[in-house]
Amino acid sequence: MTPLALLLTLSSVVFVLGLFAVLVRRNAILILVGIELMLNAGNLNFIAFWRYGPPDPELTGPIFVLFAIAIAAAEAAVGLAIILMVFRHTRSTDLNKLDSLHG
Amino acid sequence: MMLAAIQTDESLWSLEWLPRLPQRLVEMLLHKLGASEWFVDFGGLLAAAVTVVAVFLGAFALLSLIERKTLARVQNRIGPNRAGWFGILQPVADGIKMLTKEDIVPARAEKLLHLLAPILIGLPAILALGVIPYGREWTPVSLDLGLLFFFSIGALTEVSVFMAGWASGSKFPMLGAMRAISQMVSYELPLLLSALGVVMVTGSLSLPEIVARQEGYHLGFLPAWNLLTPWGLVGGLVFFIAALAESNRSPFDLPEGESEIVAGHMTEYSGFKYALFFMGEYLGLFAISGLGITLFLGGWQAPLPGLEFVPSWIWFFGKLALVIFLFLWIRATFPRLRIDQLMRFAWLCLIPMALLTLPAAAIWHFTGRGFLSWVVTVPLLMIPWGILTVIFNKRLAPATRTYRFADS
Amino acid sequence: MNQDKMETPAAPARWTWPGLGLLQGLAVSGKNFVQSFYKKERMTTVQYPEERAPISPNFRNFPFLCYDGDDPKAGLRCTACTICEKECPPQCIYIVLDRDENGKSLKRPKVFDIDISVCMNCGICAEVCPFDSIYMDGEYELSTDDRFGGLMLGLDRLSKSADYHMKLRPEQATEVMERRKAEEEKKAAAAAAKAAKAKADQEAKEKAAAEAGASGEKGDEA
Amino acid sequence: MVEALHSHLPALLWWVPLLPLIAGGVIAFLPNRWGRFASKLALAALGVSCLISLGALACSLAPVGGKPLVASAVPWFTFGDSSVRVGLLLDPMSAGMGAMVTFVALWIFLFSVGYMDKEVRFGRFFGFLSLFCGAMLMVVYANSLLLLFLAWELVGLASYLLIGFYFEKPAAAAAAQKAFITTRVGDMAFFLGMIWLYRQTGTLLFFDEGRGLLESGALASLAGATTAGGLTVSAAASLLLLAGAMGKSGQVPLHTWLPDAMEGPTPVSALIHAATMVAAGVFLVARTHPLFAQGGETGIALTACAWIGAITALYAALSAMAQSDIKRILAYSTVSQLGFMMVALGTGGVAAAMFHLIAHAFFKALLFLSAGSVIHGCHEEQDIRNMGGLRHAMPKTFLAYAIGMMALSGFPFVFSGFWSKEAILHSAGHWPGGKGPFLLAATAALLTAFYMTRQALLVFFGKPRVPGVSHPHESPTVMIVPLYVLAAGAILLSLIGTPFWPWFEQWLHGETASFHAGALGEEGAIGLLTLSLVLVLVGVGASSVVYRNVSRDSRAPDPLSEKLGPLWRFLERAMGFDALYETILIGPLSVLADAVDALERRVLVPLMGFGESCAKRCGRITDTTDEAGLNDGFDGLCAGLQRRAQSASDTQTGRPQAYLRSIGLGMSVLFVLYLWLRA
Amino acid sequence: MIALFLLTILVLLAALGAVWNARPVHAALLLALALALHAVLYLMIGAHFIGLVQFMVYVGAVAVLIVFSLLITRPRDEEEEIARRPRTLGVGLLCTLPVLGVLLHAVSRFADTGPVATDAPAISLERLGTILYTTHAPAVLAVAVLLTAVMIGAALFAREPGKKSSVSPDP
Repeated sequence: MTPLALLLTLSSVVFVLGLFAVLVRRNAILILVGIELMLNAGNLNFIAFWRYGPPDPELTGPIFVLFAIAIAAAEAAVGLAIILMVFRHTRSTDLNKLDSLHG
Repeated sequence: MMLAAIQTDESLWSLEWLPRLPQRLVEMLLHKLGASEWFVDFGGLLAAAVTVVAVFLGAFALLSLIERKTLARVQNRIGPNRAGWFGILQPVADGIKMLTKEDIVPARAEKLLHLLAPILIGLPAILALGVIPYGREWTPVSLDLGLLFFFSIGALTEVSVFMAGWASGSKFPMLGAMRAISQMVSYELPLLLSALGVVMVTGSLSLPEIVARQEGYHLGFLPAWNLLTPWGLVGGLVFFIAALAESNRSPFDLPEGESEIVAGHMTEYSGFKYALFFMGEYLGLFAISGLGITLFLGGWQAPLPGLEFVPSWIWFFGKLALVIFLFLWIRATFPRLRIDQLMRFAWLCLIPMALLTLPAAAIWHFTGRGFLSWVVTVPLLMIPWGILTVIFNKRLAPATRTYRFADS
Repeated sequence: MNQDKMETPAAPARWTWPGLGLLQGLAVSGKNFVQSFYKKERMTTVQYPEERAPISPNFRNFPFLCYDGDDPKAGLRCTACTICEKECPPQCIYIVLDRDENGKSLKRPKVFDIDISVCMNCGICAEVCPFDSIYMDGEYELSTDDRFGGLMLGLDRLSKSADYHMKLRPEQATEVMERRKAEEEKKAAAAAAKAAKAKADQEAKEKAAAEAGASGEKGDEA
Repeated sequence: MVEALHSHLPALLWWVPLLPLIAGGVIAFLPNRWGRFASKLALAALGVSCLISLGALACSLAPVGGKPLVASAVPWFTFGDSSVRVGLLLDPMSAGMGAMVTFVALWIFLFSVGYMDKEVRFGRFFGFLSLFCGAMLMVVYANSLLLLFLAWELVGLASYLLIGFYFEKPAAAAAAQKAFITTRVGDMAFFLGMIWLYRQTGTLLFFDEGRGLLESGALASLAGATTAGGLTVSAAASLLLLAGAMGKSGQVPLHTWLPDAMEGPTPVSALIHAATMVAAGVFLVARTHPLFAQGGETGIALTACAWIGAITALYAALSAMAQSDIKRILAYSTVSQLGFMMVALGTGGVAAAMFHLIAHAFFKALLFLSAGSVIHGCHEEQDIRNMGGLRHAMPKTFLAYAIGMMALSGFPFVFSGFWSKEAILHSAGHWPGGKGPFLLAATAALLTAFYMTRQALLVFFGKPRVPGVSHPHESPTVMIVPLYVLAAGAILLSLIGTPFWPWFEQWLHGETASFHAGALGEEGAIGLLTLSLVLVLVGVGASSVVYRNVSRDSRAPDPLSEKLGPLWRFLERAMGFDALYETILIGPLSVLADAVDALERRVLVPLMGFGESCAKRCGRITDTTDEAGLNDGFDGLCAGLQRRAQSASDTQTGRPQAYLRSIGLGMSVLFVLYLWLRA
Repeated sequence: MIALFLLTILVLLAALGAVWNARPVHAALLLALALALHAVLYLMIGAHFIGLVQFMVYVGAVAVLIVFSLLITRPRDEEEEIARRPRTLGVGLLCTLPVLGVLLHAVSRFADTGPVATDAPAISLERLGTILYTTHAPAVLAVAVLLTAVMIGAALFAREPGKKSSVSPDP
């Protein structure tokens, strides 16, 4: 079990947990929690490959992770702002109540 | 064995070696006991950590006394002089009181989080203290990402404040936590930005490097500290004000505004946990002012050319005393700010000025740091500051009171 | 109501150096801090238990009973006339007249209690007391841990010597003393006069008797 | 100072035409209220360009040996790989002409400030004037035929605008249109000539370091090529250019617009129809003279030019005699003088033609302006039969008019008109191509003297005939000063043109001016001088005899008309050219227009009607079939589809998580498939 | 290697808690813990800069943000959440397990190949900085613009509709 394999399994499991949260949770904010987990899993992969994978002088892995972190923060901010606006409108963050876009 | 422990290259009398003494002793001991290599290092680091904590706990105790003494003096009182000679044992008395007080945990509190919060408050402060270079030879842990480490650890305080507020279950801590976090978040920005100026000029994030870069003297007697440069002055001012807000002190101590919401997020704590909160706050104060000193006041650099022979850590702690005294002085004079004034001050005044220091520093750096750069950067900073204050004065000036019945 | 004056525009905020107010504030507190170290008149703290601030003459706390001479029971001026008991607004004074074995009033209180938890130190008892016996005391260290009896001051605690009174409130005490001395002398004089007169009568009587005697003697001598 | 100017002359030269143009443009935007400012702006612009052109003139004084002083070429626009270049040219001819145009225009501007001050559209007038001056200067200094043609059109536009300045008067509007269209006919020929030259030589620049049109290489190629009729290309092109010049300068077939152009205000007639615009045609021919001369002295181009000039001169002189409007006389006299210049060009006297052109500009402008101040004085009265005896009422105007009249009719020795006309007769006389043009020119010269004296007598001498023209008043000084300046010009110019010191001619050919006393010695010179002298005297004498009792009643017929009778009326209607054109041109055209209109109304409209009706009928057919057959069937189909769609849309529950789960399910099916396939 | 293994266990536990915990605030705090552990993982691996930035951004800002919004919306439905647990678990697993299958399959197939670098190639700050601002300068600018837009956007979203947040305290 090389450290790289260990990290990759960890990141895939965390990714799946995140996906599970997104699919199962009814509260919109906790879905955001799921999304954060999935993003972090992705970052972990990058760093794992940067560290244990083939050497890359251009540091593309860490740079990508930096950008991913920045954008994840932005995404979380906007997501929460929207959720709060929806909450102010419908007094609830339960996702299933927001199904007016049905067929 | 003692001499061996000291073995510094400088002369014996420079006392530079003093702070490192315990760490050296432990390493020697472990070495003697034939411990494995990494265990020796680990022991050494542990010793360093213990010295740092010991020094700053002592300082914390001293500070709690000095704070009450200075506040008293400002109000023409004498301050605690009962416990011990001139009140010296007052901190011990407080400590005993805190310990003996009954540690009440509210029924609706989240037991685990309620306990975890005070620990998490103290943790970042101590970690931060580990990074600051105290003397020419003594930086407990010299990281090349020292500054970044300091600020990321600082981010932990917000989570712990929230935990303290939320875990207590009742309304007042919740409100206090909300206010504290919003204040801390909006004041972290100017703190970071003003520090950025220094990073940009020195070119590295490691604190010892920043201090080393402030070596030397201009015109013979002016030390080359960052504070004595135009952008450094404004950056330092912003840093100092943001530091005040970060550590919830004096004009910004809204979160635990005694008069309104009892003790903010610390309401439901008593006894030792309350003491932990205080320790956390004061250590945070030490850490942030230590950082301020390294960034702007030239860390352990001597103020005047002739004074190099004095051990460098003396300068550091001297300046620390000075800065802390300034904190106390401000606490003694200024009234508390309202939440909206506090927010507006951060977003409309501090952040623009902090942002301004960056180009000013760049220009200052690229115009050769000499007289010309002064001439260029000073107006660049003064004019917006003038405009900002004019706006502030005009917009926030209290309207003269108009009476409905009495003729004004 | 001056309606027109209301609309006067707010006085334009005078332009001051930005941040000057803060510095002035610091300057004031700094001055206080520095001067507190060398300016005596600034440091007014009194280290209480060791030093005590002198109380001002017309400070009044709970009342005390005054006695002349040095024997509290004998020299007690109070004659248990219970005027103070009746006048006391919160009725916190309780007096029992001292009677000898056959019920004759001895004109002094057997029991004189003041419940200081009720007394509001209004000083009316001192005003109304005809016998200059009850005055307001200056002592303030009356805390006690006995909630029940501790706050009921009996005769033993209340009675204090006249020279304590003199020490407590010199001019009031002296004025009282002079008044009393004057009365004393007047009484003495009156007594003396009465005595003299009695003596004179007696002498007249004796003389008469003597005369009678003399007459008698004279008579009998004669 | 000259050397300093010399160095950045090419750039400065551009400003000469551009400044008036810019001023014109700016004035166009100014509201009428700002009339005064507009006039000052126009004057200032023209003054500066006049200074520059005088400076250019000073530079070109030093003889440069025939090579042009400045021949700049700036790429204007490129299409494909070839690019069209335009530029300015400064050589003695254009310098002289430019200086003359700006100088005369400047004084005419000053005059019109006084003349037009009551005019409500004061600013507009000066806008058009400066536009015209800019265009004219562009024509003068142009180094490329294309630029010249462009300015040519601009000049035509300006003249249209200025003639039709009082557009509320229908006559003025019609005159403006007539001027524009007739010059347009000439310009069409000019355009064709230009295109032909461009196709042949590939360039339109006159002087372009050897490759230019007027340089030997191009000329040779032009002369070499021959067209269908055996005519060399250069001859054909120059004939076309000549036609363009005839249109613009009012030669015989295309001259009818010039007399009618008198409808415009007098300064306009003075500037445009006396000095500058009409001279543009002559200038064009003078500029492209090397092209004309390719066919040799008696080549087809030059002979045509000479004969047309001669015929026009005689014709215009005759018709001028019979005119009664003070300005129409001057108009016809301009046409005849232009005829003279054409004769000079035809017979090879380019220098004589140019000298006569410049001189004519001065005294004809002088005559027009004095006529203007007469009209101004007589409160807009233009018919000379109603005037008379004005020399007492308007002494200053009379003096200026007299100088102008004497210069025009060629009084000897003192006046430039005499010398220029003598030079023309001289070159006409020596023309190898025959004596015809010489004879016609001579008679025209005689008649010129005749009608000018007639006009002078009728207007200024005798007693005021019509009481209506009540007490004429003298014009204000702002109008008198230009008159005297022009009069001085008319006199002083004679100094540079006498045979004894032909400075102008030598300057034009780039030789150094030299004084040769033996001019009189040349054979025939004396004879020529005496001839022209005699002509003038005979003209004046005959006229004074015919009109000796000038104070007769204005309604009485003209004395000459009694003698000539029907011939007089024929001359009065300018030999009926207008009627001629009316019949041969306008008549057939209007007939054609009526025919087309009738065709359209009677034939096309019914045709359209038929088409519309059959469209309506087939519309009804399709509607019925559609209604019955297709709809019901189609509706059934739609209903079925909709039901199925409804069931499909139910799956879209709107809940995002449901969608994500279905994705997850799909993923699992895919994964299973993937494993099964790979195994 | 052992430390790494230990840390993965911790991260998994924290993530599981964040996903499965009934009480929302606990879930959020566990998320903060998971992200912190991720940061520690990066530090251990040797990406110091990334670790510290991750710690600062996620634990400092995002976790606090999530927790804050939880406070404001104060979800109440723990009981109901627990009630519908069995059904959601089934559906959730059904949809996510294949994804896990694919990922693990890919990891297993990959694990055996590729050179394994032993010592951690340190990220030197200058190197990172230069790369960031030379080759990736446009990306950095784009992200900067994005972040400002987000800040302004979020502020606008959060503003009470209609109520103008007047800067000067109206008298």
